[in-house]
Amino acid sequence: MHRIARTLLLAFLLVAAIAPGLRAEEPLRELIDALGQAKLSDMDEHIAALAKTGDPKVVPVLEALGEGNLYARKADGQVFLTKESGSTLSLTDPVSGESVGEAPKAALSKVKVNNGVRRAVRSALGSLTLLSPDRDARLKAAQSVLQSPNAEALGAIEDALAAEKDGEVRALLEQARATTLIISDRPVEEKRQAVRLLKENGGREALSILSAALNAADDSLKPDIEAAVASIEQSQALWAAGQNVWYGLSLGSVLLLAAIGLAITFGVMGIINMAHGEMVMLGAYTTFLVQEVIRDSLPGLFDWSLAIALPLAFLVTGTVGLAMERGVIRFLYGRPLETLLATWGISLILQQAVRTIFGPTNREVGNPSWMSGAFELGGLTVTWNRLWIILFALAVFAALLFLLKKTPMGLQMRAVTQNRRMASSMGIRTPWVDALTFALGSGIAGMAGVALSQIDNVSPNLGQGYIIDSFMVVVFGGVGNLWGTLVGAFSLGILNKFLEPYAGAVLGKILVLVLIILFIQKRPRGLFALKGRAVEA
Amino acid sequence: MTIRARVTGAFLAAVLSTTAFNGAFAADDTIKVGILHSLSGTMAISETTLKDAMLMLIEEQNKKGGLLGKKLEAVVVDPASDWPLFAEKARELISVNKVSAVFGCWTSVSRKSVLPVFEELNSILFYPVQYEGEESQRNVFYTGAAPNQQAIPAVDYLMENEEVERWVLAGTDYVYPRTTNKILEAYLISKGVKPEDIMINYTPFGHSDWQTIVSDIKKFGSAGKKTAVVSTINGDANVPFYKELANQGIKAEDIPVVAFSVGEEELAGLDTGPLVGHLAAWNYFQSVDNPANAEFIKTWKAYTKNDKRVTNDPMEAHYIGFNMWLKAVEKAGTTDTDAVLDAMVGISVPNLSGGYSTMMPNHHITKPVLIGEIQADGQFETVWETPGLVVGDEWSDYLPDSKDLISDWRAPMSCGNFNVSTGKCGGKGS
Amino acid sequence: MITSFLVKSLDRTILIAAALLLALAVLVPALNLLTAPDHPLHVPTYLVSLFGKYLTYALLALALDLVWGFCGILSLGHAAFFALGGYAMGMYLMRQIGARGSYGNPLLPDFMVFLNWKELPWFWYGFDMFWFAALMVVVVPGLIAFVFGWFAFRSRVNGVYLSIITQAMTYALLLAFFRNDMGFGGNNGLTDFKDILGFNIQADGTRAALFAASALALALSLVVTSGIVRSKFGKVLVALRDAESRTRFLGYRVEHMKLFAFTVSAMMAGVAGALYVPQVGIINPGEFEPGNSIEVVIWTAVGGRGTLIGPIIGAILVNGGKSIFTAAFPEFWLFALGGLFVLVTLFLPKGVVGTAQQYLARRKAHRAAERQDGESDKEQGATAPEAMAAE
Amino acid sequence: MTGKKPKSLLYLDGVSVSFDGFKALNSLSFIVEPGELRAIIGPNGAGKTTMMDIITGKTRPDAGEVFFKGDIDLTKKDEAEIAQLGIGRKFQKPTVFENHTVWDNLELALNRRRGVFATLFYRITGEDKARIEEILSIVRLAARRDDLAANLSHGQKQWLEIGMLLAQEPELLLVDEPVAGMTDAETAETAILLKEIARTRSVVVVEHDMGFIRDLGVKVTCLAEGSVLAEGSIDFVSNDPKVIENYLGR
Repeated sequence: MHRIARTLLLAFLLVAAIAPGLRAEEPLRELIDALGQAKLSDMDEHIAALAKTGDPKVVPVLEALGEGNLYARKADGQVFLTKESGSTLSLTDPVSGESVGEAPKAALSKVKVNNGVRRAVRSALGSLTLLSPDRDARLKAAQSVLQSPNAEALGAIEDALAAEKDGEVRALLEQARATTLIISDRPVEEKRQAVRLLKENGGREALSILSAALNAADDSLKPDIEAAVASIEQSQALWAAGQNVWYGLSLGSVLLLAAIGLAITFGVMGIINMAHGEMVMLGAYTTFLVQEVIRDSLPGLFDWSLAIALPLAFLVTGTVGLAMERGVIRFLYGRPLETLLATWGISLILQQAVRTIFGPTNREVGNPSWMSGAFELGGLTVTWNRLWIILFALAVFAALLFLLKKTPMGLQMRAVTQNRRMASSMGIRTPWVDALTFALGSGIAGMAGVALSQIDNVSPNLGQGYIIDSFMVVVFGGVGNLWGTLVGAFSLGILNKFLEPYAGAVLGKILVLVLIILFIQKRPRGLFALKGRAVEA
Repeated sequence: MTIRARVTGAFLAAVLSTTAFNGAFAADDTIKVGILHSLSGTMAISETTLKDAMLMLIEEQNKKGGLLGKKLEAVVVDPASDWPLFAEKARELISVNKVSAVFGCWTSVSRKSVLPVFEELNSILFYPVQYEGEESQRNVFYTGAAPNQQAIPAVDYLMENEEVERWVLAGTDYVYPRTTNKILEAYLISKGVKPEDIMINYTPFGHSDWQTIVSDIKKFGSAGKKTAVVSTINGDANVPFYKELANQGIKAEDIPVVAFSVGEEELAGLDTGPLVGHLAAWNYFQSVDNPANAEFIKTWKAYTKNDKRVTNDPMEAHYIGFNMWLKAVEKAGTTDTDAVLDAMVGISVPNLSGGYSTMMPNHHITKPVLIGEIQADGQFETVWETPGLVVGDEWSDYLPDSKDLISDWRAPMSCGNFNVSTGKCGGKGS
Repeated sequence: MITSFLVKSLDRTILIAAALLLALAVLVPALNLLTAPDHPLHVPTYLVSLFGKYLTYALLALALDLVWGFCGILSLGHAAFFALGGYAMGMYLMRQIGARGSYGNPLLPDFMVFLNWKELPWFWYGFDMFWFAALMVVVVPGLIAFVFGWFAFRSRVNGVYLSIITQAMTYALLLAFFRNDMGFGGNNGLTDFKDILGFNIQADGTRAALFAASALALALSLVVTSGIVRSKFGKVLVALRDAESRTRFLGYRVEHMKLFAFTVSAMMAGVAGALYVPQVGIINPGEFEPGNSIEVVIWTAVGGRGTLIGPIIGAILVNGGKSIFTAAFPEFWLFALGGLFVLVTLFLPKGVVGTAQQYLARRKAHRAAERQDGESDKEQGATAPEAMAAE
Repeated sequence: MTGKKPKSLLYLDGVSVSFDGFKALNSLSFIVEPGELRAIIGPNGAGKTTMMDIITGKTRPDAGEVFFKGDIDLTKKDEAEIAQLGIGRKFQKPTVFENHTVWDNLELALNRRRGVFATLFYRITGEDKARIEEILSIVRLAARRDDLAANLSHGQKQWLEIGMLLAQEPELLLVDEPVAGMTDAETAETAILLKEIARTRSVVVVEHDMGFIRDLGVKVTCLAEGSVLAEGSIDFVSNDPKVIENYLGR
């Protein structure tokens, strides 16, 4: 019965969509204009009414509503789709779809939206576009009906499923159907199948749906749902361990990035470089500047902003490092503890300079699209920015290792740090090698800043947050050993993430520090210490 | 040895001469106003704006002819986010620079640090930031929100409009979140929320790795009940927190986050696109549409010569506090502390959200409470507003030990923590 | 034995410095309390507190100098001992508030009441008695330093490794004290003190007395440190600073020597912290900030490490500068401070006092050389403590 | 345990140690009798210094026994304990306390109680003064007693260090290249000094200078690749074909 009625309705809607002329325009305009007058609490009904018309013109209206681009003219209450251009809005008539000129913002009032409205829009749009000819639109629609299940949409989903050919969309629709079915008034047997499907697919959303359905479920269905919940929870727990490793790797990669420049300036050159954090900060600010320029003049290049910022950050911080070395540090070789004082002073100056130039507040650094969002890998949620940062950290490490071990420049650097006098008597220009090594360390810190700007504040205090952790990593790994820094960073990261769920973030961190202190008792020269008498002589 | 004596001598001379130098300005032709906000260190990020706002307000007032026929003069010092230094600088402002009132502090600890100084030297502090309450001091006027002016209405909103049943109370581990969460927990339980539907989580200052916590929130939110996060996460940690939320795909429509420490200024450092719909509860938003606010924003942008500068709630609090002080001084006819303290209670001035704020006898003010949703342009859109003004409640009714306390600084009670059940004023011995 | 120790410690410079401090201890309070506010010689209470604070900083710097300047242990965690002493004193002051807190609870401090603590944690017992608190002021930092040092020195953790783990120690303590669950008031710390030994903590008389106590403590510590440094033990410290292995092969238990110096130094820092807290009126975890410990190192370096007067001068100079600059150039003072550190390391590597001593010594040597018809080619400059810095 | 152990002052048997895979000592056995003066030669990397490190407790052996005075197991003790037992050591590079005067250097080395409190309340006695004066004259530094050690010449530093070892009154003295960088005259005098010292105690000298070893005229042990290559009089050892191939011949 139901099915026939719905098919009829659908057919009618399709016809309506193909032949707009058949429907009177005026009721639609009335419905749309009503949005302008509605209270937030009544919006649901208005949206439902709009959706019920099935008119394809409703789609852009609802989209604009969800994005906050729907405005009502104060004078007559007419509602328009708008696009912002400076202090005016360009208006589009929602019914005719034609542009009707511009109007100052003050003459219009925005149709208010809140989360509830957005949810209603999402669900309405979902069922409206399930049959759209555009595959991407259908995919999005399937996602949104899955995310906000609504028992009334079940019929539409099933119809769409019957017509759908695309595999990915189908899979989503199957899930959406199961999800919706559970909260609908279908027979228990069908629900049981849906539960089974959800159980097989697993995942957090399924868990959420199933636990929500548990209370209202039929008694005969309850054991099925409980079993499904238990099974999903079990597999989630397993995945959680993997997720922890992932988080640990990700934290480790941040530590590695923060520490790797220091592994050169402190580890290799022996300068207790307290201004290291500020180099990271300068790198982040370079990213901010690059993005600022791109936003103003070349918005199309935004996705490339990080790629542009990387070499620039390297250059900027490398130059600052070079200036630091030539201006101050070269007078302090052989007095490492005094480098601590001087670089501390420099770090104060750099912080205050940035504060004076850019202001004390956080600056906005956006994520390019390829660094936003996450994907699912089995039961793991992998966020793109973390993945890229891990890869980037490893790439920087590999490049640095190559530079130090395989190039003449690296050979000279190692020669100078191991035996300055010998190196200089062999014709190596030690002062320049020193300066370049320091610039290299600083430049790498700047590149780390580009990456860290993606996950942290870009503020004058940015560097202060990383300096202590960086020293811990380098010392834990063993001063002067790049591999030690790598292993140190990742093991501290993973350790931290495994302690965190049990001890909490604060206690976890304290425990890690205590473990580092104890570890240094056991191995006074870190993880990868050089042994033998040469070291202690 | 001689070197030491010489250096010490020179130094003493330097200190004395600067103090004398500052003192020389303490002539009678200006009224001095102290500004005690950190311009360096971790809190500079929030407090520098307030210093600029105060300088602007003072400049504007001077354009209008000053106060009591005298020009106002701002005295700015930098307590450098160093709490004991706050006390030292407060003492310097009051006893060396002889300021008539001080506008300053952000963190609770900085306020706690200067309290004894204001008490001892009998001066006036205007404190502009939302805080945990549980305090009412004779020399301090609290122009920011008390928990009942921010947290409780926000929770009410979520319960009524979003039908939230499960709550994550996430905060930075310090006094404001601890107290607010204690109050909220008691409040939620009184509203019938089960303890297992409340998750409380604390993180250290400047926490930057939110992966585990965000995934815990996701997990907590997948129990089939509508879940919301009430965030008392402090300034700096918010950016990575929101970035992680956005990246792990937590949308406001699914798990909304309502924050009490995230304003326009904090959003300016974020790409707000993915955050649209998350909420904040304040007493003022820049987006509030009325002429007074439009004027204020215009003046602010002109003063900072930056069209992108935003205004925020603590700035409005300073705006209210400053105007209240002006009015009280005019009423008293003097800047004398005791006279101004007496004149302050009952003073009413327009606020920027379209109404009036009044100084209550407990030294807290009346304010409207606004709930706003984050928009893509970094502003908030008000989605809900209390029907009337809310009086700041210094001693929470939801904490067992403070529900019997009230504060009234008018004679004859003149007490900041009067216990109505014992009939005694605390802090005066038993 | 004790007398020989004292006699040795009192060389002329130390004697004069100690005497000067004692004079200050009497004179400043007298000028503050006995002269009218408009008297030209009147010292305002503001300055009394300020200088009282500097003196406690000076004591902290002196404590650091004992381990860094004379023993070569660069502690980047000395502010932790200072803060621990401060907390011990703060706990006493909190207990003195008694029922005068906002909630009128006779036992629990306010912050515990509103966070719903039901009873006083065990470690708060005893702090209502001054003698116990005073004991804890030295025992707690001393004990932590002893345990920490016992492990670190026994395992021969040296140089930067040692510096970094002291930093880890203060950082861990910082995080721990930030936790409200620890029962030390979290971020707000301990504040709102009322009285000390029955005297109102805000009264001018009490402030003057605290100033005098700080000056006395500093004078006493100066004499004691001088005694330590000039004893054979002190010579061993310098010896192990310059050539640790050699000292071991002479049969000295280097780890014991270091441990003793480290513990004594931590106790001095604790005393400094205890005197600091009542004068500034607050103690909170911010004092554990690793940056604070680095600042102490900087005061010592600016004044002159390895000299006894240097750290005192350095602490007063830097903090005085900070006080003046933060008021005079609130937006730019960090440039001045940062610049100062860079310039001092570049141009006064031995600090103010060290450079002056070097100058005097060179002049003396020069005169001596003239008398002895310029016989030897001395390199006065090459003997500085930085030889050990290369470790 | 062999019967020889109780009589000998120092007894090493089968001592091995390796650093990161490199075998610095390879089952080394070595005995020093009371009152003996012994010279050790060997190419670089033969394990001479490592052997000294093991005797003085700086390095722990991976395997093998080290006994002092018959039954004191040195592998269980650290440097300070071993020094207090009466083993003194002179480094390859002269190591004196540069920021102390010559007098203070000797005072510090003096064989007195070395605890924290003993040193803290130490007061110099007439006896101690006399002993320091005596050593000062032995090492010919009496005129420079108040100068900083840093200002001494290289040879004087070597002598000061020997003086410090004398002050330490050890039963066994390990001396690593005592004449490196000395003039010929100084070298000859040092040989005389060492022989004098060896009259009251055992001395082990590591040297490259064959002339100096000839001057000493004592039993010689030649090490190579971590074990003993040959032992005997200087003439015997220097004619050993293995020694020539490994060391002298190159």
